[in-house]
Amino acid sequence: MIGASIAGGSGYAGGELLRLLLGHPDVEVRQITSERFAGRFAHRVHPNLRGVTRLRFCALAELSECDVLFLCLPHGESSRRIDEFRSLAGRIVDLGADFRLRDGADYERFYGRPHPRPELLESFVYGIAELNREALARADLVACAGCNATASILGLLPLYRAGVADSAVIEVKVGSSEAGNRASEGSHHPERSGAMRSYRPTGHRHAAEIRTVLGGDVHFSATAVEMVRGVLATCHVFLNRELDEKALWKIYRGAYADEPFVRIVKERSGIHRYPDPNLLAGANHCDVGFERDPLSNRVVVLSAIDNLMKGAAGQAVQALNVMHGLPESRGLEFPGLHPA
Amino acid sequence: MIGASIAGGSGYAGGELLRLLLGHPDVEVRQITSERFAGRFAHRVHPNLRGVTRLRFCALAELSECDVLFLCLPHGESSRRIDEFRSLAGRIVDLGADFRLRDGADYERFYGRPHPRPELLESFVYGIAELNREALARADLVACAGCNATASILGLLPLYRAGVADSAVIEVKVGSSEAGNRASEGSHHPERSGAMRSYRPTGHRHAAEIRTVLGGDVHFSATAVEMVRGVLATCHVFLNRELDEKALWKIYRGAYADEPFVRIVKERSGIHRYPDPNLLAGANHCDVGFERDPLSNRVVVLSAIDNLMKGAAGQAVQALNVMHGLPESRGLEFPGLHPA
Amino acid sequence: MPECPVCGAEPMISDDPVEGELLECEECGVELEILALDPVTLGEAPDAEEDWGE
Repeated sequence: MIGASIAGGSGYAGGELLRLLLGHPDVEVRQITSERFAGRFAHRVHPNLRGVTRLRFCALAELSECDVLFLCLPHGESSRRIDEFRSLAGRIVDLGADFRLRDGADYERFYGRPHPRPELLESFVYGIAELNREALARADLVACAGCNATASILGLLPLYRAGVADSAVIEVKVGSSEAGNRASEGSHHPERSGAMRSYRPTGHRHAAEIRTVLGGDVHFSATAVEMVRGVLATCHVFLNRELDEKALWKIYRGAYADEPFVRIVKERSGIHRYPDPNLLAGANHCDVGFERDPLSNRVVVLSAIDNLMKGAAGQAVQALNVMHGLPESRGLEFPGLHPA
Repeated sequence: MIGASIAGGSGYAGGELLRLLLGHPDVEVRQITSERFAGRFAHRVHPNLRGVTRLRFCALAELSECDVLFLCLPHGESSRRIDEFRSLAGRIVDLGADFRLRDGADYERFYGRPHPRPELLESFVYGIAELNREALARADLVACAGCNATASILGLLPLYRAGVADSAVIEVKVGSSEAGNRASEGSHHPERSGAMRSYRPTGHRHAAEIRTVLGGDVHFSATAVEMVRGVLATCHVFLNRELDEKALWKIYRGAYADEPFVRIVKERSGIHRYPDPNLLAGANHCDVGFERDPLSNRVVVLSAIDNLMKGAAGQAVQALNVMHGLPESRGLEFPGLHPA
Repeated sequence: MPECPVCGAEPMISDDPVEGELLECEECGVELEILALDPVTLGEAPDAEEDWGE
């Protein structure tokens, strides 16, 4: 059995991770920390887990040794305390942003302060299995990708790997859970309900991540819409050559036919023609679709995930499975609900 | 008093128009037609008007003369019966798509059948007052713009008129009322609720309208989200020169400072920083905002409207006011609700 | 194996296919028609693109 603990388990990602790990046959959940809720039952903060576990939160200081330590801490915490965490666990999976970028300068530009441990950036493997399966299999330190970056990268990867993409304009539509479970002026229900908020029209942190992986000319915007879970990335890709629909199918099938969690969704009829995050709540799928613009060299690529699953906790458990040579779908079989 | 009738009054646009005309001090509503509901009270279909009017629907054949005839008919109907309608009213305001485009060939490409009266296309004035005020003041035949085109054009017009825009990628997020009040598989609540549907990733009819007005390289996509009324156009504009924030403010203030219905919304703090359609339900405003991307020559322009108001009935009443030399805001004073 | 003319996938053909038989491509959902046998060749079956309401 893999002994796993979660540092920073009172947030939405930590709670989703707890749900998945409790249901994973090869994992035993040791501890889950929260400074605010230390001593309280986990289900007080994660009500869906009432009766599923009698675990209580403990303080970070009480963390003891385990096989895998998942970090779901506020920005800057994991890089500040990384040595302490490495002394407690042979393997670390960080769901936060500290070790996602390869270049400290990028981190400073987007997070507004210098990276405390830039020398470690290289040793963390970026947690998208579809991108880094071999490296993940040998990794001890994993940095999960941001949710918006995960959706964008999985949507665009086949075109960029095939060398047919010139530039891309990406707009992600996201839900309110992406901002976490701390209340704020903006999350006050009478103000947030029905709102359509262009909260990041430019310069989003995830843009740096996407550029690190795909390279090239990537423009990024994010809009918050009436949704709790979910990301839909609408990517306008300008091709550098003529490609018809069949050639595009070939590129996407070639990249994803054998992937357990990426489905190609592109139908000519019916009411479910393209990826829709509404169908993926709680599931680890990334649905990808595309449509060729007959009037130009543009292909619109659509990529949908649940930001708390493939965009966070699901990606972390998938990485856990790869790191331990387990079947990649183990503990991640839930297919999502319909209708939802 | 202006005697006004509505041909095709049982849809959402017709109902919104009826609400506005009933509240307009200079207008007397004569008739409102519906083949399906002929003989029934208007409030049976438009429940918000119960107690506001005792008008009943009549059949199209019973239409008698009036000063202004508004057309809210299915595609193809107004062009097929235009001579009959012109014999009934000195002025016609068409809220449908038949006379929006200037070029019959475009119509055929996007609506799949030849235009029955291409020779009339030139005589209809495109109904966006901010674009065509002088022509509207002298017009007898007006074709209101499509809702997505209205939002996109008003967002981009200042940049294109200033000659600083190279190309644009536009994605509109729209509500379910845009598809009208006829139920379908796709509008069934358990399927539509919470859905995020990329129903038109490319080749949308509105793209042709936008190109007709702005010219140049315009790429268009539309996504239906969890919303009933509202359009938010997120336009990624690639500039052909270096412009800082102040220069952009100058362009937008220069174009819209004196406009009664276009507000520039761009704030550095607070929770209402950019245009949000949620605040515009029932109001005739088009809110426009922008954000310069520090990393490239991209400006993200945001434009929000209520598709049934500035995108349809509000635009028609504003055109009515301009055509009759009335104050443009008359009957259009409702400022929208907050919270909503 | 015959290819779907739209997406290039290899749709499952019944054991004893008949000319004119209709089948759906599992990947792109397009309706196909068996135009000829040995070798089995597929073509898109004519179906009006139904408007899905938006």
